[in-house]
Amino acid sequence: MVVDERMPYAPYPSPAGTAVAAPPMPVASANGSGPWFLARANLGVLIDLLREDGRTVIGPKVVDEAIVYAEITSVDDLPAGIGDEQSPGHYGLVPTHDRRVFDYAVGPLSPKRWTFPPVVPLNVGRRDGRAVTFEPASVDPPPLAFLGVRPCELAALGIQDRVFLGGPYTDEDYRARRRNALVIAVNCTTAGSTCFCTSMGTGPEARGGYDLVLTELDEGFTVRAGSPEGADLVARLPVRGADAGQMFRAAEAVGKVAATMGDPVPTAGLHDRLLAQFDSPRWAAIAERCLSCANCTMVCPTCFCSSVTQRSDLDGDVSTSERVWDFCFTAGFAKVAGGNFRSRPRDRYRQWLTHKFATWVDQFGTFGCVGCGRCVTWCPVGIDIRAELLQIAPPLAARPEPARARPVASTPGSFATARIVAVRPETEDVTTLTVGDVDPAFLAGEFGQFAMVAVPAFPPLPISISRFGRDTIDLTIRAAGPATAAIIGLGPRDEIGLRGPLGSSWPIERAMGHDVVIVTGGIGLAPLRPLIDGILAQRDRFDSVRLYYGARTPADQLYREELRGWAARGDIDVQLTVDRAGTRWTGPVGVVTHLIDRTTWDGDRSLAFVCGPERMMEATVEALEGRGLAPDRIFVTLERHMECGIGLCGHCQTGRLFVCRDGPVFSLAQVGDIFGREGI
Amino acid sequence: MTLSTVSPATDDPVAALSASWFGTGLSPEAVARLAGIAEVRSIEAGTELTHEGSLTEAVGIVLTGRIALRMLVPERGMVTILTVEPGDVVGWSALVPPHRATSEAVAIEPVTLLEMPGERLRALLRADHALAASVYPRVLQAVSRRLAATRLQLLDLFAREEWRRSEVVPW
Amino acid sequence: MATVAARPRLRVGIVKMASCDGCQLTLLDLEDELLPLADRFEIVEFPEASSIRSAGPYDVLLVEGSVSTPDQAEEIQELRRQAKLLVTIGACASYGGIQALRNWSDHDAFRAAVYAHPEYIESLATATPIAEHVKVDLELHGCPISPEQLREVLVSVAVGRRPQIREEAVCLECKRKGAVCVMVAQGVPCLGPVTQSGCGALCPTFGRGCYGCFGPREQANAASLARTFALGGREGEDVSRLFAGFTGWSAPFRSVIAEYGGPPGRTPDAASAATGAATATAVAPTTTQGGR
Amino acid sequence: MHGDTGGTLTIDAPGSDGEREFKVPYITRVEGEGTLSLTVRGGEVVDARLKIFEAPRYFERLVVGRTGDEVLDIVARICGICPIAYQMSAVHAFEDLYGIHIDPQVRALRRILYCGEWIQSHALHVYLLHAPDFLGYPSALAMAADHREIVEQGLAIKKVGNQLISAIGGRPVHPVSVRVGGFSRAPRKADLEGVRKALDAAVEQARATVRLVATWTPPELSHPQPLVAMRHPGEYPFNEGRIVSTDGLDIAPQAWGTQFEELHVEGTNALHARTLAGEVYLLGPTARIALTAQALHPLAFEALAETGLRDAIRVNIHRSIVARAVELLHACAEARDLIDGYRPPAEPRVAFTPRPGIAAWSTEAPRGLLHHRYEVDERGHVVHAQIVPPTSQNQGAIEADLAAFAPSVLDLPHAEATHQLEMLIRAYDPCISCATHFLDLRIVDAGRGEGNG
Repeated sequence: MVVDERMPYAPYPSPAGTAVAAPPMPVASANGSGPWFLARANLGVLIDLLREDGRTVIGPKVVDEAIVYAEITSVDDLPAGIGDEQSPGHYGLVPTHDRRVFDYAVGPLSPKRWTFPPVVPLNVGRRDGRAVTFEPASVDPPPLAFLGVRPCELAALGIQDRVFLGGPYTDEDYRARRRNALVIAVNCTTAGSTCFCTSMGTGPEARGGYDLVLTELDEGFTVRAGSPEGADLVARLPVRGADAGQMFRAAEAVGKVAATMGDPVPTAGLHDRLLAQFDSPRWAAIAERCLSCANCTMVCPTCFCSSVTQRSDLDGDVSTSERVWDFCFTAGFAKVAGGNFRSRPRDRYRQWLTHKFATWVDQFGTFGCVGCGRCVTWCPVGIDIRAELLQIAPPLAARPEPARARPVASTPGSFATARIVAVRPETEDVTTLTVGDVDPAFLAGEFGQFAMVAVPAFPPLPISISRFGRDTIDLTIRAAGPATAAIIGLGPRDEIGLRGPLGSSWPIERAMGHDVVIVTGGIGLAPLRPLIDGILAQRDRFDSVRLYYGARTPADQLYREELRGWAARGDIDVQLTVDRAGTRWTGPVGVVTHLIDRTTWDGDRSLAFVCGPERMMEATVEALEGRGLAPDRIFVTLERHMECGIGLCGHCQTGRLFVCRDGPVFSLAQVGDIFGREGI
Repeated sequence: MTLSTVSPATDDPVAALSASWFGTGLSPEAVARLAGIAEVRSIEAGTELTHEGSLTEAVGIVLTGRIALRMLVPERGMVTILTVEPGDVVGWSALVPPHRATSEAVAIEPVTLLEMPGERLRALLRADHALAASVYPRVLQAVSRRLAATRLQLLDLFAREEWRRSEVVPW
Repeated sequence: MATVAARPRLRVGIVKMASCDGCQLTLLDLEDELLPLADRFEIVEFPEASSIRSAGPYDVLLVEGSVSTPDQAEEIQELRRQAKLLVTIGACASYGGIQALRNWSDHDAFRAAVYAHPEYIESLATATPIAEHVKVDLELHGCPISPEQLREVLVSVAVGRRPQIREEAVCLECKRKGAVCVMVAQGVPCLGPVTQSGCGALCPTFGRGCYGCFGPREQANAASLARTFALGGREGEDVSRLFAGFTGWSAPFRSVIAEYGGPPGRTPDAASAATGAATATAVAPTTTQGGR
Repeated sequence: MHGDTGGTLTIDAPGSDGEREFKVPYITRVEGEGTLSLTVRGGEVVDARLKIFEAPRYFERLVVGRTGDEVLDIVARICGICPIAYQMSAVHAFEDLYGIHIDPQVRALRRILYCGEWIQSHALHVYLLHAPDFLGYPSALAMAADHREIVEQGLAIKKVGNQLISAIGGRPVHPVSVRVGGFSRAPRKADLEGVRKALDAAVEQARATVRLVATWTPPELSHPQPLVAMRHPGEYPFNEGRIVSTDGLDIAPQAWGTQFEELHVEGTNALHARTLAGEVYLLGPTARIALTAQALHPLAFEALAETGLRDAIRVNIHRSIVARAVELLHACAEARDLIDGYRPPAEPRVAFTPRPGIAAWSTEAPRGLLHHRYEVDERGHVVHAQIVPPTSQNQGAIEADLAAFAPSVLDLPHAEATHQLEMLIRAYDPCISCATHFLDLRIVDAGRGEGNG
C-alpha cells in the first residue's frame, strides 16, 4: 500500500537515444559524466555548437514581460540579470543584480509546446465519387536543443513519455519530436513562491532524463552529462574538471532552494485521501471562483488532452484534420449527443484535480503533477491547488508529514541502532517497548508498518509498530520464545537494532468520510493502535467508528487503560469480548463474531480493518460480508514467516504476493482466494 | 464496558417477539400463537435460571441484559464459557430431549426475558406442523451458531496465536 | 457525395437590422473564396452588394444587427417565416450590440439627450437580440464575426454537417498561440477567461485585455472574474465598464454590470445626462447637433 | 421593405397638376439603409430627398461616461467599412487635448493603417459597388460571370488593404490596437513583410485600375460644387493638415465648428451640414483630388495626369470612381514606402494624464472629412460628444446634384431613369450607417408611399 506516487527517480526511458532517463552516473565513471566546469564566458560556445549541429536552440528569453521558451540565436538572448516574482495569479520580472542567466523560476511555457504542439496536422481526407482516401500527415520535426530545462520539466517529459510511448499504442508524432530534441537541463538555484517540486519529488535537482545538466555559479556552470550525446557535446566544449569548491557551492545552492520550498503538498496517502472526497462540498466552493478557462491545464507541462478538428473545402471533398490542445474544462470535452457528462465547472475542476493527484496514479503509476506551480501562478483568479488539496483532502493531522526519507537500514544485515526509553508490561506475556533515537524514516512510517528488530545472537524478528510518537515508536511484543524473551528482557537505555519501516499500511485515507469498523483479537490490536490514534486525532473526518476486540481472557486484553479511555469518549463504539472469563467478568463471552452477528449497522458505507489470527479473521470476514461490505473495503493482514522484510528471501511468498513487501496489510480483494486457504 | 444497543423492553409479548432476532421473519399467525403462551419476565442480576443437568422448564429469548452460561471446571471453579446476548435464545434444551440444561445460566445484568413454558411450546409445535416448520430452523440456527463459535473458542486461537512472529527456535 | 454541379445552389439571404454592416462586410472579406462561394450559393438578398431584391424564401438567412425599431420587430417575424435556417451574425444580433447600452437607461431621457426632437424618433426603448424575437438556428458571435467561422457555417450547410465551432474560452486560443497572459503578467484586466473564442485571442496577442466582443462563453463565471478585478482595486463603475461593451446585454455580463452599479453614463445620471440635455436644447446652432 | 423591387412610377390623383415621383425605396450597394424620393413638376425638380431608415443607435450618447480608449472601441462600431477613420479622428482629438506627442514611427504606422482602410474601402466601392453600374450588372457577383478577372483584381487589391489593417490592428473590421498615446502593440518589421511583398502587385493592379475606370463612360453631368478637404504641406491628407475649401477657407482641424454647422433645413426632415454662409459643399475623393492633388504620391499623380480627367472629376460626380482609383493607387504606393522606412518604435505607447476640456479633431475618412468633438471631465470621462461623418455633410450636395441631374433623365424609361438616379447617389459612396445617428428618423416610413399624401 505504500505506493510513492511521486515521480520515480528515473522517468520512463525515452525512445530517443537522447534524454534517456538514467540515474546520475556513478562517481566511478566521473570522467565520462563530469562534473566539469564551464566558464560563464563560454556559455555562448555551447549555444553556437548546438546551432552548428543544425539544432534550433529553444531557451529562456524575455518576451512580453515574461521569461518564456523561445528560439535562442545567441547568448545575448538569455535573460541575464533578470529574475521573476510569482504568486497565485501574479507574475512579474525583477532585476537580480547579477549576471546570472538562469536565476528565475519556470515561465508559462514548457518544452511540452514543442514535444506536444498545440496544433498538429493529422491527415488529409479525400473523396472522389465513391472512393475515399486518408493521407496521414508526415512528421519531420526540426532537430531541437532545449536549454535551461528544469528538473520538474524533466519529470514532466518523463510523464509524457510514459503517456505517449509507455503503452501498447504510441504517439508517433510525439516520438519523432522527442527523439529530435536534445535536453540541456539546469538545476534550480532559485525557486518561485508557487514552486513545490520538493513535495512531488521532482526537484530542485535533476535526477535524470537529461543529456547535459548545468548548475549555475557566479563564475560559470558545473556540468554533468546524462547520455552519450551529452558526453560527446562536452568533449567539444572548453571545460575543465570542476573543483571541490565549485561542486560544494553548487550542491549547497540547490540544497538551500529545497529548504525554502518545504513540503506544501504532503503526498502520503494523497491518492486515497482525494478519492475519498468525491462528494466534498468543497468542489462547489472552488467552482465559485474557478473560471473553467483551462489556463491551468494549458500551462501544465503534463496535461496531454486534445481534440481533432476538420476543415473541409467548399464541397466537403477534401478535408484536413488537426489535433489541437483541448482540455477537461471546455464545454465540448465531455459532450455527447445526449448532453454533457461534466456540464458544471465543479465537475470539471474535480475531474482535473483528481486526475492529477489520484486517477493518474492508477493509469500511469505516478502523479500527473510535477510541482512546477504554473497552474497556481497563471490562474487568472489565483486558485492555489496546494491550498485546495489541503482543504479538500488534508493529510493526517496526527503527525505532520516530515519530508519522506528512505530508511537508512532496509537491506538485511544493515540495522540502525535505537535506544529503549521505556518498558511497559501489557499482560502476563506481552510487553510494549518505547524506542527512541530511531531513524527519522520510522517517524514518517505509516500505520500498520513493521520493523525488523534485532539483538545480537538472535534472529531478527518482524514486530509491528504499535504507536508513532513525536520522536519515539512503540513496539508491542509477545514473549513466545528465546528471541522475544531476550528483547522483552531489555530495559531503558538498552539499545536494539532496527530495520524499516517495512511493509504496507492501513489505508486510513480511504476511510475518510466513511464508517469505520475495526475488528481485532489478542495482540492483533497492536498494529491497529496507530490507526485508532490517527482516527481519534481527527475524529470529525470519519463517520461512525466501531472497535470489536476479542481476547482470550479479560487479563489478556492489551492497553486496558486506553480501551476504557476510548469507550469513555462516546464517539467510538468499543465492544470487548473474551473467550472465557471468571465470574467477575460481566462483559460478553464468546468470539468476536458473536458481537457482530446481531448488530444492525449497515456495511455499505463502511471500511473494515481486521487483524488477528487467520481463523478469527475468516469468521470475521464472513460476518462483515453478511453486513454488506465489499471485498475491496475489507482489509486483513496475512501472517507468514518473514526474514528479509523486503521480498528478497522468499520465505513469506504466498501465491503471487510477498507478504512482507506487498503486505502484511491487504484488501480482501487483493489476497483473493489465497485467504484462508490451507497449504499456500 | 459495552455500549451495545438493545431494543427497549416491553411487556407486550407480541411486540417483544416480533422485535427480537428470533421473532423476525415469523408469520403474524406464528407470532400470535407463540405470544399466546409467552410472557415477559424481568430477572434480577445474579438470578440463576438453570442448573447444569436440571430440567429446562422454558425456552427464553433475551430482550435486554446478558446471561452467562457457566460450567464448573475442577480446580478452576466456575468458568463463563459464553454469554447470551439480546435477541438470542436461552434454554433451547427445553425443546430437545432429555430437556436437561447443558450449563448453568446466570443473569449477570438485569435481564428481561420472553419466556415460553417448555411443555406448552412442545405441545403447540406437535399440534401445528406449519408453526413447527418455522420455529425449529430458528432454534437450529441459534444452536449451530453457538456450536461454531464454541469450536473457535476451543481452538484457543489467542493462546497459539503467533501474530507477527516467525521465530526460529535455535537448538 | 454528389459534386457541386449536381447539388442545387442554396438560396442565401443577408439582411440587417441595427448594425454597422461590418459582419456583412466580413462575407466580402472572404476575398479568395468569395467567387467560389458565389458559385455554390445563390445570393438572392444582399442589399449591401447587390441590386437584386428578393422576398425569400431562403435556405439560409444571415441576419445582422439588433431589433431596435417597431418595423424591425415586425420584419424579423416575416423573415423567420421565409428562412429555413436563420443564422444571426455578430454581437448586435446575438446580444443587442453596443446600442443595447441604452437598455439600462430611461429611453426618453436617453433620446432627449441625443436628439433635438425626440418626438420624431421612432425607435424601441431597447435594442434586443434576434433570439428574443424569433427562434434562431445558429448564432455566430463576434464584433465583428470571424471570417473563418462564417466560412465554416456556409461550408457545413453546403456539405450538410454540423458546423464545428468550439465552445471554449479565449484563453485556449491565447495559450495555443503561446501568448503571455496579459492579466497575470501585466495586471491588465482581460475578459478572455469568460469570453467565447473565435477571434484568435486578438487583444491579448496585441497587448491589451480582451473586451468580450465574442460574448460570454458557456458557463462563463463573470462574477468571479469581476470579483478579481474589484480586488485589483477598481471601483464599482470601473468594474462594470469592463463588461459594459458590445456584449454587455448578455445575461452573465448583464448581472455583473448590475451588481457593480450599471454601465458608465447610464441615465438617470445627474452629471452626464444633465450636460447632454442642456446642450441638446440650447439655442446655438452648433449645439442643436451637439446633443445628438 | 426587403421585398421591394426597384423604382416605381406613381401618377397623382386627378386634379393635381400632373407631377411625377421617382422612388428608390431601398438604395442598394451602399452602407446601410436609405431611400431616395424625388418629385418633379413640369420638368422641374421640386423636391429631392435622400432619406434614411437606418435604425438610430445613439452613438454620441453611448460614449458618455467613457474614457478615451473606450471611445476608440465604441466609435469604430459606427461603421464596419471605415472604423479606422472613426478611431483616427477620436484618438487625435484626445491626444490633442492631453498634449500627447506620438513617436514618428507611431505616426507612420497610423498612416499605413489609414492607407489600409482607404485601399479596402475604395477597392470595395470601385469594384464591388460602383463598377456594376458602368458595366450594367446588378452586382459584382453577377458581373463576375462575364468579367471574373476584373472582380478578382478588385478582390485582390481589397485583400491587401485588409492585410495592412490586420498586420497593425489585428483584423480588418474593428481593429483593436489603436490606443490613446499610440498602439497597444507595434508590429515588428517581420510582421509587415508579407503584406509588403503583396503591395508590389497591388501598386501595379491599382495603376491598372486607374486606366480601366478612366475608360468607362459616365452619364453626362457638369455641376461643380464647393469642395472641402484637409490639406497638409508635403503629404496627402490623412490624420493631419488644415481644413481648406475651394472658397479659400483655411482652418485648423479642431475648428470645424467655427465654420460649419448642421441645421434643420426648411421643408426637409434631415439635418444637413452647411458652411456658416449657408453653402452646401462636397467632401471625399473628388474634393481631395481637386484641392491637394499635388500632394499625391508621384505614381498616383502621374496616373491621374495620364487619364486627363482631373477637371472632369471636378464637375461630374460619376467620375469620382476615377478619383477613388487614383487614391487607391496613392494608398498602395504610400503604404509601400512607409513600410520600407519603418522601424518599430521604442515604446509603442506614451503615457499620459487626462485633462478636462474639449477634444476636437478632423481626419480624412475614405468618404471625406470626419469631425469629432468631445467634452471631457477631469476624470477623462466624456460628458458630451459630437460626431460629424462625411455622408452627413455631403447630404446637401447629393440633393443638389440630384436636382441638377434629374432633368437629363426624365425622358428615359422610368426604371432606367430611377436606376440612373440611384447610380448618382452611389457615386458618392454614401455611408448611411455612419450617417444614421445624426439623421432624423421621422421619415423611416418614407419608402412606403410617403409623398402620396
